[in-house]
Amino acid sequence: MALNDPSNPQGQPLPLFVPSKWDREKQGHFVDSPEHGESSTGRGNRPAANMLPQGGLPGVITGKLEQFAALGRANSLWTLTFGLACCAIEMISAHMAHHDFDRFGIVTWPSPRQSDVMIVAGTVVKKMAAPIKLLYEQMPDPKWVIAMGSCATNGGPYYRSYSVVMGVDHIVPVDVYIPGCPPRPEALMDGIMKLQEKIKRDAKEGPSAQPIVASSEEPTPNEATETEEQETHGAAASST
Amino acid sequence: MATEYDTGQTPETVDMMLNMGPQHPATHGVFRMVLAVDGERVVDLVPHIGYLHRGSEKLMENETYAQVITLFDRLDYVSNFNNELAFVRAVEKLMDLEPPERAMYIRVILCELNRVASHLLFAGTYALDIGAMTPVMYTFRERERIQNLFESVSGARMMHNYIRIGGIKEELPDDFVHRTRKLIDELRRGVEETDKLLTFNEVFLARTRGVGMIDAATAISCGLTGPGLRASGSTYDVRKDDPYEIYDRLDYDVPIGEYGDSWDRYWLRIQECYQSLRMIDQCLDQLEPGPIMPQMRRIARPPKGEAYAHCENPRGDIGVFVVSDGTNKPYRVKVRPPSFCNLVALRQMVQGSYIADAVVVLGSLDIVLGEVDR
Amino acid sequence: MEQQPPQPNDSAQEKTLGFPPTPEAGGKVPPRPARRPPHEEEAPTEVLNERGQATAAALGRVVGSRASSSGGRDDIPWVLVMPDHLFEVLSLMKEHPETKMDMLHLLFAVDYLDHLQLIYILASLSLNQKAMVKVDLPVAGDDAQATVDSAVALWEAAGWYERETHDLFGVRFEGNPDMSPLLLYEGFEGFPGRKSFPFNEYTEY
Amino acid sequence: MTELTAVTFSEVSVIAAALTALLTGLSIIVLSLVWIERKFLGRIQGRVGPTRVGPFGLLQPVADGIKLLFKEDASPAWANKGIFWAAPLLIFIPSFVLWITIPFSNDWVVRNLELGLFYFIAFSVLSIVGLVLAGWASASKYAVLGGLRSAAQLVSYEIPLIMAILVVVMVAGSMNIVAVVSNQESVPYIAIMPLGFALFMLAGIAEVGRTPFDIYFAESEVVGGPFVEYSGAHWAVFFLAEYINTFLIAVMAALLFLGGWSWPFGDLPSLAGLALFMGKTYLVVVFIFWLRGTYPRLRIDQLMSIGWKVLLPLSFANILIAAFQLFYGWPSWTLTLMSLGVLAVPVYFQIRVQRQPAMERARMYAERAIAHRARRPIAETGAVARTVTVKEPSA
Repeated sequence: MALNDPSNPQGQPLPLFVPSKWDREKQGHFVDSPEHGESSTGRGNRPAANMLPQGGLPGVITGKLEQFAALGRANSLWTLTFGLACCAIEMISAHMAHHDFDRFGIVTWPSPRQSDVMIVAGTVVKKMAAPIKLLYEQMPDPKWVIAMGSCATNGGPYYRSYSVVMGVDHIVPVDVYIPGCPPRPEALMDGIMKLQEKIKRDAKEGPSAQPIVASSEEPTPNEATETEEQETHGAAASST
Repeated sequence: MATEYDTGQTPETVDMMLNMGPQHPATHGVFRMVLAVDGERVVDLVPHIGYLHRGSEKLMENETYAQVITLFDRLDYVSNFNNELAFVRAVEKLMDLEPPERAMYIRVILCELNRVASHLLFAGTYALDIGAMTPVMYTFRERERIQNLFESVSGARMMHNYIRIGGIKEELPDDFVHRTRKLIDELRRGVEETDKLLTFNEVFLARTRGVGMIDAATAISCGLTGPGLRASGSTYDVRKDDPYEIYDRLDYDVPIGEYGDSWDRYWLRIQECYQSLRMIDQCLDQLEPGPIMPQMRRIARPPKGEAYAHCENPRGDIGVFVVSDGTNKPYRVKVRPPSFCNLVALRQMVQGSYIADAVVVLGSLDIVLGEVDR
Repeated sequence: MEQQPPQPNDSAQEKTLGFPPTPEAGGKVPPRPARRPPHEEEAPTEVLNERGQATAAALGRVVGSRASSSGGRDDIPWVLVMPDHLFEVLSLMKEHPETKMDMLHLLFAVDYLDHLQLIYILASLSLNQKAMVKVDLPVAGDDAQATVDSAVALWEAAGWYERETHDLFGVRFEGNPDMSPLLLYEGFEGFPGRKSFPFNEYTEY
Repeated sequence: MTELTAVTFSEVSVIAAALTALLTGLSIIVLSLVWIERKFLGRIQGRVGPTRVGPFGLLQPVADGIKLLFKEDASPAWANKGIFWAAPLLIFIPSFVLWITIPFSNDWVVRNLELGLFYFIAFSVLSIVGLVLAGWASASKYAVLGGLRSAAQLVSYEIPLIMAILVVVMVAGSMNIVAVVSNQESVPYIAIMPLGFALFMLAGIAEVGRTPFDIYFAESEVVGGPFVEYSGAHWAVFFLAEYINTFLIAVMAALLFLGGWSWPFGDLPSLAGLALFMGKTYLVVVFIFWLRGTYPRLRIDQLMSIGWKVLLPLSFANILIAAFQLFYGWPSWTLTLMSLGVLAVPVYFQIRVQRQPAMERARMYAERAIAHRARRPIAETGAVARTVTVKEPSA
């Protein structure tokens, strides 16, 4: 058997093979995912500033409207049916009779046009990266992303595999990370409730940059270091 | 959007390329079908997979034998115990190691319970594909009961990592036998409820009967195994033809279909639930105390060589080929995923049917994408 | 490279693994169980059971001289065949009344660094027997591609198996109608299944 | 004709006020429908339904409405902007304008037209145009498929619906809805023509696209039908129109067949009459939601065959027996008997099939499906049987 071939005992390092960079243009330009694939430090989603243009009416009038809208948005989150792998089974059983998601007003919707939250439940594979980006772009604006499970957070058990994207925040900005492999339906509910808090808090204090790691202790208070320029950039970017 | 395709017909009648994309409520995960559609009739179907190819077989070559079991849990993430059993049997064959009696009985009980849970999930999502929103709620309620038991046994609802090379991880909780007997009665009632609700429902019969028919010969040549093959009349069941663990000591019968259509595949799985519950009853009677793990090294190091073992998964015949080079990491692991092979037969079944039938046939094949793409 | 586990101390009483250290054993962790002698080079115990011998006999009669070497374990005998005899052997095993292998159970490649071994696992449901046909393809290094003629004509299942083996190992199969990538995507360079493909340096995302 | 021209300002303001009251009333009713549906479906499926938003989840529809109003109104780049924007209105306006002639009690009606039922039929057909346009304008293959499916279904179920109403007009003798209801003082028409009621309900559910017949909004096949590409306020208009149509069918069923606000044993003050009428309507609405919770979906060819091969002959028979009874002047209970007789024919066939042992029945369905496939092989249906070498659409 060629296995115990003296010329190449098992211990010797194999010739390193570095294929040419897969040219990124072919896959189109990915918003805010930097060159070498590090995580985009989860800047989180900026909900559409509000119905009324920023410069027009003074903030105080739109402020209350914004919180009123956030209340409506938080209590009727329509998720996009988008199960990738094992976490999808736990997400389905979270929607079912035992742990009922309908109590929170959460309905799964097949089409991205009518959904608000994209729960990325499962391993994000490179072949699936472009469709995920397309779905994210198709969702109308006040939208959020929940990375469910350790695969969507940073690749999970398939860490450093050749065909897995190390975390969905390389592709889309993520709001809530839910640890677990797969996280229990209760953990998913905890993540949803944290997202609802974030929606209401964003409306009160303006879009925050801190993502929330669900089922951890209190989320770190976002320090008010948002520079003015970034603030308008954030509002402009999200309201176009 | 210029679309070039060369078809053998004149340009005025051109088929529409309908893309049931990776994100589609009926494709059970990330499976993509490009249907060449003429009005509502499906002329041709080209399946695209690979949207969940995580490269598990490559990762397995860099992990010790105990760690590989966790990757096997995540292959067919609906029937976890059966996957673990497949890999562990291949390694035990390599080390020609015989697990103790009690370990084999516990493995069979857990695998059959997992088969019932997998068939319940299939029945629920199958009804959802056809449009009935309610049966999925009832079947998932039964499934929660099984998952609670699994949680008491192995600590996890889905990814158990409980079956180890040579035996099982730890002793069962002491109220296991009593709790399982109670669970079997509840499950029997649950499966009967789904059976009464759905199986002979007029609209369900009209939608699934005579849809996606395939005869035994083409099915075998396509590699279709499990309930899909038995629906077309073949009697191939690994537990009967090539018995492993203690399946030869249990008496149960294997349901066989007649027409090989989507209804037969559904009906077969419901009957298999009843047979599995019967098997668990017998196993619980024959279960007696004893060691659960043989005397062996903590880190398994099988001798150099290769071995192939296959078991009966809820979806078909899962085979695992392990090549070992004497170290504590496998040199090469190859999995024969039943869902991957069942998909090869999808094209013959769907040609000539309607779009709605394509969804029904895909549902009746009960594929799990984690296993198809590995 | 695999550190030697600590030697058990004197008392080697019988203790099965898996039980957590029980507190009433004086609070100290019980000694580790006795360990089998360190693993010496065991001869590969590839012995066929009686069913395997019957299949091996039938296989020998059917394949005859074309097999350069053979062996087997438990009930699955295998036969090593030259690449150009491959299609002939496979079709023989499919049609011959003694073997009647009507199902291609599994087709895959194993990379033994200096050559690539292609393994066909065939099963006959009517006679309830299984057999393996192995082919050694002289290909080494990263980009050279061996070519074998495809078995799609015999079994439909071979189509997808061959596309997957082509994706991961770069084995070319003539006669397969469409060899587009099955598991990987268009722009993927390199064959990930091969041992020369690194585990974790390949990042684009 | 002169009376039409001299419309004084006060009359216009009265009608305007009535219309705004109608719109707000309808919105509140739609909110209640959404709440009832989610709670009732929850109960059927063994779960609780929305409880977190307001007491017993009462504010859940309000939350949905607010969210939809503040949602971005995205439209695909390659959509046909004009039609894309107009299609939801084309569905909403007919289903809203219908409410002018629909009376809620003797004198509670915006404008009691003499040809009330004719007006109802004329406008209930218009929503098909909106659906097909929505499907075509959003330029997604699923939307086009959904649009074509809805056109096929609505057209083929419009005829039994109209014929069922025709029989009611024949028996009641007038098209004025208030007159129809007053004719049912003693005996509601469901007792006189049960066949008519069954036809009306079946065709009505198919009109609205509710579950046994919901093939154009089938989320597992056509992912949301014609309104796949709509989002935000535009989609809310579809959502509103769909629920208003469901309520419309329930109201018409209550008015034409269940006797509306008339109470057979003695006269009722108008408020109690309204309550009774609302009770009957919500009963029919709950029946429709009940069907949604329990039945799977029919395939398009089965749905068409039921529409053309079963409902149509029955509606012809319905007209015939009503004509006999009116021409010869027989008492009305004879019409009931004839109606039950005709209804017994399909019911008898169904019972005969049901009484077979279950496996026998399953085998019979398989034989029927095989025969159906043999009769219409793919080649003969106009598409030449060919293996198309499908290339990746290059977009």
